[in-house]
Amino acid sequence: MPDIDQIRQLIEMMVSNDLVELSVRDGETEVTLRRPNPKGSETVFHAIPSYSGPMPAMGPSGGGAAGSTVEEAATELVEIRSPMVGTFYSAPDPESPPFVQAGSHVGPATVVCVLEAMKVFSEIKAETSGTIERVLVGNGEAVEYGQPLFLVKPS
Amino acid sequence: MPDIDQIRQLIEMMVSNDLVELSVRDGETEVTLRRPNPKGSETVFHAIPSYSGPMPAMGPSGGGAAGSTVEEAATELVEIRSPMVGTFYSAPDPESPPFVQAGSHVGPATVVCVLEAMKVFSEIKAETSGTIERVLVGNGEAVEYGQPLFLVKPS
Amino acid sequence: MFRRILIANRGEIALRIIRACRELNIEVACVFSEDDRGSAYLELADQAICIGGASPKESYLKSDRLIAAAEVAKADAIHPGYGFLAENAAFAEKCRACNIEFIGPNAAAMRLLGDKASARSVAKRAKVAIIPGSDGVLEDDNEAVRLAEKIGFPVMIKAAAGGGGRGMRVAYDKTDLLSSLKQARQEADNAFKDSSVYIERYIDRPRHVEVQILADRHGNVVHLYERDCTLQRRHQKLVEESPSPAIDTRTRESLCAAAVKLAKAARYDSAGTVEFLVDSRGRFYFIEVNTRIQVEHPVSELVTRIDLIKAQIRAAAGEPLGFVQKAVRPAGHAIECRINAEDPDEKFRPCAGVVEKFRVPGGPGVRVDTHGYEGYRLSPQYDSLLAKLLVHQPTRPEAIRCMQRALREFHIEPLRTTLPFLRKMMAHPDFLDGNIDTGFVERSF
Amino acid sequence: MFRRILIANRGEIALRIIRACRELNIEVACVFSEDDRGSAYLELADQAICIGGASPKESYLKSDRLIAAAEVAKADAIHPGYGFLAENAAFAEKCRACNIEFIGPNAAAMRLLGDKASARSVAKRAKVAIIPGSDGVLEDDNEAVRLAEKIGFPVMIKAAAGGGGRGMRVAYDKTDLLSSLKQARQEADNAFKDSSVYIERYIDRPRHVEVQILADRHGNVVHLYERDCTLQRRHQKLVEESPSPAIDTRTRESLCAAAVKLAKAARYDSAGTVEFLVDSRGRFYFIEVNTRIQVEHPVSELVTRIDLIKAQIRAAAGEPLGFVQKAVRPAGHAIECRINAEDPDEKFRPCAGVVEKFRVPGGPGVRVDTHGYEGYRLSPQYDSLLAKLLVHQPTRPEAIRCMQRALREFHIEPLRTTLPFLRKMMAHPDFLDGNIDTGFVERSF
Repeated sequence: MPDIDQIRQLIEMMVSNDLVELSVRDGETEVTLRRPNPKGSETVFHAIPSYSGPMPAMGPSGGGAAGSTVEEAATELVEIRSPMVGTFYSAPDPESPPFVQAGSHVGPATVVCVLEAMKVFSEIKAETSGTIERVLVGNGEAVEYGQPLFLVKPS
Repeated sequence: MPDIDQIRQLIEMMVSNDLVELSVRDGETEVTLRRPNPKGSETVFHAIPSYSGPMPAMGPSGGGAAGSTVEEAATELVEIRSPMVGTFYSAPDPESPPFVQAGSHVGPATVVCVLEAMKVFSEIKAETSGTIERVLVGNGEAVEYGQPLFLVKPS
Repeated sequence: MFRRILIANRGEIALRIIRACRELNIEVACVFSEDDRGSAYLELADQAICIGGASPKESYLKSDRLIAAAEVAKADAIHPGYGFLAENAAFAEKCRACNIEFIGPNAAAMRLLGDKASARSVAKRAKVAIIPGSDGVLEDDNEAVRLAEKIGFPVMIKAAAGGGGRGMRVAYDKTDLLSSLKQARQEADNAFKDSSVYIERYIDRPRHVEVQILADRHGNVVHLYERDCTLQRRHQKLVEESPSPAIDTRTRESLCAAAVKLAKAARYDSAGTVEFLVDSRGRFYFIEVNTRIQVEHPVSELVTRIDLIKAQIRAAAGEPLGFVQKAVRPAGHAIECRINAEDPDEKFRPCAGVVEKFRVPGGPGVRVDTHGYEGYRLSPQYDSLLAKLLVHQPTRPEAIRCMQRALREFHIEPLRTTLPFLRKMMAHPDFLDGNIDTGFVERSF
Repeated sequence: MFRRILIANRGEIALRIIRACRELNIEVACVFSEDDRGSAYLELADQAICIGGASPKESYLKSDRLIAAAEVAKADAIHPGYGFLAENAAFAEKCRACNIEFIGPNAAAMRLLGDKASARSVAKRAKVAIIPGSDGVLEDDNEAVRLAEKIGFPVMIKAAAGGGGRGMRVAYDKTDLLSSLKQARQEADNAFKDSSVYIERYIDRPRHVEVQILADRHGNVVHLYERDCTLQRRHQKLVEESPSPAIDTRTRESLCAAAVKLAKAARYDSAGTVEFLVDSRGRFYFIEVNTRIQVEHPVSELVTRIDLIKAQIRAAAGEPLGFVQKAVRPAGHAIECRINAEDPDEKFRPCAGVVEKFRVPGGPGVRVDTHGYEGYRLSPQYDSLLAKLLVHQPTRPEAIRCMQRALREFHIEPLRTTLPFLRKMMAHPDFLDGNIDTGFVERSF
């Protein structure tokens, strides 16, 4: 194993000189470094979700809004996404406990939150069965269309 | 593990000469470097001759001006290039026969043409030995710096 | 003045409004659809909010979602741009009902002028010449025939709610008229969910000349002179210029005065455009009003040095214009070319895809308004306008030469665009002579 | 008028001249070095001619090859741009001896004004205020010391053939003076092959204000008002604007009048710039004349709506100016920012390499002059100017806001540029107040 410091130097040179591949071999010792080809990697449109259906209630598709969470989610978890633009409320009213929280079991008809837009409150249903893995939005936060609200581990 | 400094030097050469790949092997030691193909790969600058000496009389290097001819030439033929901007004359005067033509044998001191600029006529020597394979410029044509004038098959 | 504006639009006009807000020091939020996610202009807004799927029906036309977006963005005004909901009076009222100012005229003026039949009666009252025809919507075919015979064939059939040439037909005789009426109603119904049509005298070889109006909430109305938009293809404008090469000073003055009269009669209180047809003898007829900012507004900005978007925002915020008609002094000649992702060799079929090479012209006298860049993905969901190339020079010949060299510098690949067509246009003797009419493109290409 | 012009320069100024020629309907040939082969601007010329290797000595400075190129291109004039041979009187004469017009002033005026010492005597004759100092080159150190004590320390040492701050030194006392003289002569010798220097009174916290001159071969001379270039770093201009925020109307008028007087005294007959230092009390002193077009010329084009390159070409072709001073009516406020490929965090060290991301601003009031594009390879051989970003707005505050939003839109990667520095500048209270001097950048950053 070559000295870590040398490798660090190699990486620095690689990045500062914008190389995509660097490989060094010396007898038994071999180091190979690779970076993504910068071409087009800055153009953001790769982040556009693959689907473009009318309204994605849920689904493991990689949604732009959720970033890495989604990638991770894509493996096994399922998202519940916002079907609208509005304000997220985790409970029916300030006094009541939240509809669901991490660990809650949900069925397709389970109400998981309400979204308020133009003074109208809409109940959002899970539309899937499983256990809430994570709540992705805080109470009272604004959410946009297609934004993941919950991660659910399907049962 | 080869000396980091050597690698740094390699990278510098690579970047300053705008190479996309560089790999060096020396017995046990081996270094491979790769850079992204520049976006503007359509931009012609790849055609810049690698040398940038004051005046390229000849040389098998792929010269921008000559295009495909050069690629072909690069394999075995040698170019005689214009060291200046001016007008190409294949003969000393309208009455005389051309200095050389396809098939002529030339030595380093053989005059192959004259170039006129600002009323001054300069004799151009072959500066290589071999047989003229092709004359690339017509009598009286304007030539630019570095433009291939003749292809020579070395003897 | 507004603290934060929500832009309920996309593409180049969204970018244009972002620029105006930045310069006015107003915060700006911009909505976007799934298909516009990642567009570079969104990075220039203080906030970008996804409001729905790619199809306009699912996003830019969804009024509730736009207002909800304005609420979560805490915006105190919405700029509709052009197209989509820009001329929808109901949307304007809905915004204002939610205490969000709609940056455009009052709803009454929008309704009055948005419907062509009622717009005609306003013009009549204001003593502005109109094209002889049915006053308002046609009851039935018999009325249409009687009227057509009175006006004299050929007659033009138009959709009352129409625009962009949809639902338009020319009828040369009675039988022609009856079949055309049917088609026109059909088209109008598909396009506007409103099949009502009207007819008017068909003006042969007219020029399309429109007057830019700027008005405030205090009753001040000025005009920013005219734009000549005669170079059209199927009623789609391709090139606009100011001043018009085809009208003399006297015509110009009465044309602009007529537009102001009409705007005042309708109590208009924002930026808008009054469109006229000008016949070969210089007589002009009012045709319609656009109660919004237009694609070609920069032409007037260049000759008057007035920023129309800023002025429109100030007016909506209740500020008085702050200048009088005499202060509007046009200078030089401006031309706009619309660079659309359309294939001129295939009936201007729209093209979509990723822009790989995008080199815009620059230098003196050149203005470019575009949301495009290398790597931009042009969606087939929206209109094909990719860039507006404008030039401003002391005289028309200089402006044309400047446009020629700028068009030569503009490179877009691999998408097909109208660039080659526009290069031909700028070298066409009839255009150089200013000797064209609205039918020129169909006849010549 | 000329039939065909050869451009003996590169980069943005070559592109600027190509654009002017296109608009004047003059054919244009452009030379290039091996390092500039394939640059996009060359595609816009009618002919491109390789004249030598990457190093300027091997190409853009090789007068014989430039003239030979003009001959093979059958050009009847050479435009030298700025830098390289633009102020070389011998080159101008050589061109004209070959019946190729040099687009610039007559050689006598170039020599007279090109040498600072003789330029000072012209100014003196023309009764234009100069900075007290040695009349012409210093014979020896003793003379320098005597003079310095007469003028009063601190004194400024300058190279007679100098420019861009090379060979410039400030001396605060006698010993300081003697060592500085040595260094200055050394630098001057290296930079200009001419070690002669002179000294003058050092003006504390001055502003750099220059007047744009336009003259023809018929004795007509007008000024296009001033440019304030006070925002410099080590005598390298970073930002230029017009009008100057620091001088009043009376100062402006006498400043411009002085510049015209001086130009007439030197029988100047082309475009040129007369540079002044303005002290805190509004007194101005002539410093030097640039007998060429300048990088920042577009600032004056925006406020006067006069195309300087076209005018310069017309004058060289022997055409009279065609307008008088009263016809030059400046309007609005213009600012230019120079976007250089330099790292502001590393003492503005020049950066070279391939431009991968290049997004230029646009929209109202914005002008961009650049030879850059995505894929452009910036050579370390030449200066680091990559783009000139200009704005034109009715007032200075509006111009600054417009510049701020335009700088925000400008994206260049991966090369380091002066963009972040310029963004800071445009938000700096002292710049906003117009309250800076030529030492501002060194003191504040």
